[in-house]
Amino acid sequence: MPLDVARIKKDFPILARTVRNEHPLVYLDSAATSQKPVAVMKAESDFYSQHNAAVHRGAHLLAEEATDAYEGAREAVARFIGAKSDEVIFTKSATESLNLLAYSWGNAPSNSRFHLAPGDVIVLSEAEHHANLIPWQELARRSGAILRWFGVDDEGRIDLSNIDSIIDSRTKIVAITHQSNVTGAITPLTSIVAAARSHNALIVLDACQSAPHFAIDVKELEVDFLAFSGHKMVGPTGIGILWGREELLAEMPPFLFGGSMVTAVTMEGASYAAPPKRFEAGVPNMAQAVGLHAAIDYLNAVGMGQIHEHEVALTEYALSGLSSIAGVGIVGPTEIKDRGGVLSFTVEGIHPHDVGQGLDDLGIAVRTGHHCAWPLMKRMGVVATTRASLYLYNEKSDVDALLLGIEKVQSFFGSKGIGR
Amino acid sequence: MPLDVARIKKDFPILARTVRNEHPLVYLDSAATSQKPVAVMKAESDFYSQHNAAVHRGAHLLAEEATDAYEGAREAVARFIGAKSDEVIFTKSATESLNLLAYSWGNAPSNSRFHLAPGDVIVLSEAEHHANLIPWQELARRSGAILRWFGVDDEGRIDLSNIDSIIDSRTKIVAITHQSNVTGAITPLTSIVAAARSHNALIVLDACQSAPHFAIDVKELEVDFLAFSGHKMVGPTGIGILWGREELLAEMPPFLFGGSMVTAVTMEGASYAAPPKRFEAGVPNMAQAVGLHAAIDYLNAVGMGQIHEHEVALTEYALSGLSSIAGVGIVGPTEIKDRGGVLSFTVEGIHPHDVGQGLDDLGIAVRTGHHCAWPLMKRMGVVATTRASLYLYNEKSDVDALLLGIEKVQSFFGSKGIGR
Amino acid sequence: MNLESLYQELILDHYKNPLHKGLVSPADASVHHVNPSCGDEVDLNLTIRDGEIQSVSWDGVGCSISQASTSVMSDLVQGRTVDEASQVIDAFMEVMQSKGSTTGDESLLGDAVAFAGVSKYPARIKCALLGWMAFKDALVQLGGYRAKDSGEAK
Amino acid sequence: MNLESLYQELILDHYKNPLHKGLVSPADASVHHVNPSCGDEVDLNLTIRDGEIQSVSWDGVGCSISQASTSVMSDLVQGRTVDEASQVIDAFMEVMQSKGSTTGDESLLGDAVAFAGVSKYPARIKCALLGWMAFKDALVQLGGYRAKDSGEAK
Ligand SMILES: Cc1ncc(COP(=O)(O)O)c(C=O)c1O
Ligand SMILES: Cc1ncc(COP(=O)(O)O)c(C=O)c1O
Repeated sequence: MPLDVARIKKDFPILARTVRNEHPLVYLDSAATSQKPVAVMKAESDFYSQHNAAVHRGAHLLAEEATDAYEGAREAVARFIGAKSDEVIFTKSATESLNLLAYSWGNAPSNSRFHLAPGDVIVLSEAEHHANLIPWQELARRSGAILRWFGVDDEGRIDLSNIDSIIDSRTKIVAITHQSNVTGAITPLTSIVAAARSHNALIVLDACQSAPHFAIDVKELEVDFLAFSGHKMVGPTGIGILWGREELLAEMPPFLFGGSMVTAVTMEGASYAAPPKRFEAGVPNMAQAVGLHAAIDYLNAVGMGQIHEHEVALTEYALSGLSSIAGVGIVGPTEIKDRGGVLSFTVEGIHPHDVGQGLDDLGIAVRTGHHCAWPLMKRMGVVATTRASLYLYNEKSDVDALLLGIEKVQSFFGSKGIGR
Repeated sequence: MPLDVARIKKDFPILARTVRNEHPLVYLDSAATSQKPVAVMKAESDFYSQHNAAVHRGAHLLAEEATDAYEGAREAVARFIGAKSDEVIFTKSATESLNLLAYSWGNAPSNSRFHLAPGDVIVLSEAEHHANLIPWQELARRSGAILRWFGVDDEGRIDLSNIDSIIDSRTKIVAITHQSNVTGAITPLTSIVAAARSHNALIVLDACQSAPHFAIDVKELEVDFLAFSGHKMVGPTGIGILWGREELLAEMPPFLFGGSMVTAVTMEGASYAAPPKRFEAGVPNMAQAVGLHAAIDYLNAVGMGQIHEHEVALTEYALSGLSSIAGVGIVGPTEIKDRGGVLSFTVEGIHPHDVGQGLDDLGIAVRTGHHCAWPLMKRMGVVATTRASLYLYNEKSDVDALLLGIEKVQSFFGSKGIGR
Repeated sequence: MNLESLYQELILDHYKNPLHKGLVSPADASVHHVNPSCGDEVDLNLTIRDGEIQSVSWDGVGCSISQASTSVMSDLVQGRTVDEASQVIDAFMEVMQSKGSTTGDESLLGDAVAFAGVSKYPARIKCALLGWMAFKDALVQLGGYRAKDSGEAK
Repeated sequence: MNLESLYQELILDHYKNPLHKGLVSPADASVHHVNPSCGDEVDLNLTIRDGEIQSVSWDGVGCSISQASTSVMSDLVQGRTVDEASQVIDAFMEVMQSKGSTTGDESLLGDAVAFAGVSKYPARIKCALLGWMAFKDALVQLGGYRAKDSGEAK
């Protein structure tokens, strides 16, 4: 059954607004951040209007209710990814989730399995977002570990041909994206997981661009850690998720230090609580957790399977449309197999900034630039791209607007002797 | 002119609700987290309904509007504390703000003024919240620095008698609370600042319990860094502030690594943007910044001076009321001079948990426990206290309810032969 | 006031006159537990002979609920077999997690059923469990605790 | 389409036929600037003789705005005194920060007034400034730039 996108759109007030020159908004920038349904805004303001109090801290009714709401959100996230509740840590963003790992492991004493010694290897890929790249560069710098990375092919797909020399006995960590935020390419996890497992390396998956778009089960993925952001999955800003295997979290040193993550404190030192509390210092982002719960309920009500199918169909449509415009080059896989609805492209002779400006003028919101994946851009031989990204609230008419928009941009600049 | 508290209360929907046994809510737990006016909730949902997009990233209209809203919030915070806009960094909480400093300085190379060498001294006080204690313990552990701390007297006031042996030429950092979240005591900053300045030490002020309650000007305070949380000042959860002097931030290494905080990135390394961006990796907590802006507008409209006067009067009233109940002991200064509206107390023979439970049963929300200030509790000779804390929306009737409630708790337990 | 149902006479009696308070030494196992949310503490000594709890004694500071609960627990398990004691722990934990939906089996829990009302107050459950968790920990240390289900202590 | 006012003929002409593009060496100062939000880059060489800009040349990749703006700038400052060039930079910066409220002084800015429309698009201001910031940086390196006010470059 196809999604009733017209109905879904009604849940997202911003999609009813007009932008430049009274054009209706065509929002194609969900890979940067998604829009929010009324249910999410309402969940947050209901929390503030009815239950707001510091969780885990007070002995009064509001504190109990706030704690229930906050822990209920944790359970919802756990169910969403097939995990146990105590394995879910709330952070402010996927960026914090990934930094949490890098700092925690940097804090690990030498007898810990998380400790990195000089010469230990951290494996990444050339397709990483800066958030899953720079924290590891810095951990390597601090610990003396070495970075290695998978290259990508001309379509942006991770190249596994030299996997045996990349993941070897010195490899301690493999941190990799599930789906590229530039090319939409989905990572071939099975062989990477198998190789990492066989060398006992920890596997960190950046699920920012996958968890919002198709059903994920951490047990099936067989990874050790998973990071993603609420704001890319119709949830609020200011909340991220870190999932980790129970037995690993249990051994991990804390990252942020402060209230609610301790068992005892003196002026000289402190001892730390069990996960997830150990990793959630201070009064947490309670309203955002509650909003994320509402977002997950919303996605589940629509159905993650349905959303995925819808996006696959729309992406196919967009791929074929883009391919048929002369002068447009897709940066990423041109076939739907193992790719999501992130569509980067170039327009011959017209710089992405100028393309984006022209589309914006028509009410079409896309992103231009390097998409926080500078090494990947270099590898793909471009300085920047224009990127359109799809979500459950997009429909064929949005893609049509994009295609027509590109042609209009081409003819505008073409009439000035630029492009073709 | 006294505050029109009845009108203010109307702005906070939660204050109209009833709790256990249909009792109207008497909220006396604002030191843990404050309640939120409708204006704050509306600002967040307006942002999501009209302007939501990833800031600093897109070339489209929504991205521009979102950036304006986010940077507008930064300017509002800067004005609120008498700072420059680029000196204001958004974090998720005061806890993160303080950890940011400790980690950034831990990342500083040996030629940096932020670098700590073994034997360097970090000065704290016995009155610190865990959030301004444990990050420094951990920095000391990592760097070989030594912790020293001011003691407190029997009223919980910081004892400056040995200041010359505490802050000396080896002192690199003085991190201290502006107002205790347990005793309400306000720190005598002038001599501490003078001593720290004379030894060229960095001064970090934990303003969690001061910035929400009276006007602050960083230039007058003459400190170097200031940390506080949005959720304690009628703002949203999930946002904290770190202010730092421009010339110091300019030299500080980053903390969280990821998108939007770089100038260039290769697989091997990255170079970092100027502050504040350098310290705000990833898609930020945009809606929370916007909500904080609305909170600041709200506080300014009421007037920080008015709020302070109101709280002073109410605190005096509460102090005299508490003192007049036999068996009640105030943990903290009993006079209004240099203290805020945080009132910790004990009830003879009745454990704070049982006091809190009894008050909760009457609809009175207080906090019980160690208030994340374990060393201070030990120093004050108590395992836990009951804490009532006041804010702009509290009035005499709330204090009266508390006083009557304590007497009811005493008579309930007294009738069972417990307490007096 | 509606506190009567929470603070039953039996609880307050144990609070005023706690049983087995005062540490008996030497013991096979000594544990120290803290309630991190309030700082309440309990020390507990345990001695087992021939699979039977020979002595549980304790000391500590805390609220009426934690003190009374530790008192009731220490009296309840005295003289029982390790297996019975494990069962009692599991049964009490279940009541505590029930959010007020069960009062527990009085034949197994004895006076401890008086704490059923606590399960409606999430912030107090840790108080009621403080001594019990210390006892369980001591049992585990002596290899005595048998979890009801999978065999894994949780 | 409403792009005409942003992409004026003059801008697109400079884009198609940029002036002073191609680095002239040797130079007194060489700088490399990047627009971190898109990765666009510019290299710029500057030579000063007797307080006058003797040669500004540049190379780089970027959008029409950044390329044209760099072209216009390099032609505009050629042959001017260092003080005049500083004034031109300040005037252009002011226009860019004006959010469309001023078109700037044509007698000072010449062709650069064509970029006034850019100031309405915050995301593009950095594009328009890329070459200018590189030039200013080179001037500062040679001790030449004089800020209008306090004497401090900002
Ligand atoms: C004095 C003081 N410092 C730091 C904090 C930590 O603030 P947050 O939990 O919002 O990070 C608090 C509040 O919990 C506090 O009262
Ligand atoms: C693949 C990928 N990883 C990490 C991130 C960082 O997420 P956030 O900015 O929400 O922390 C993003 C999005 O910006 C992303 O697309």
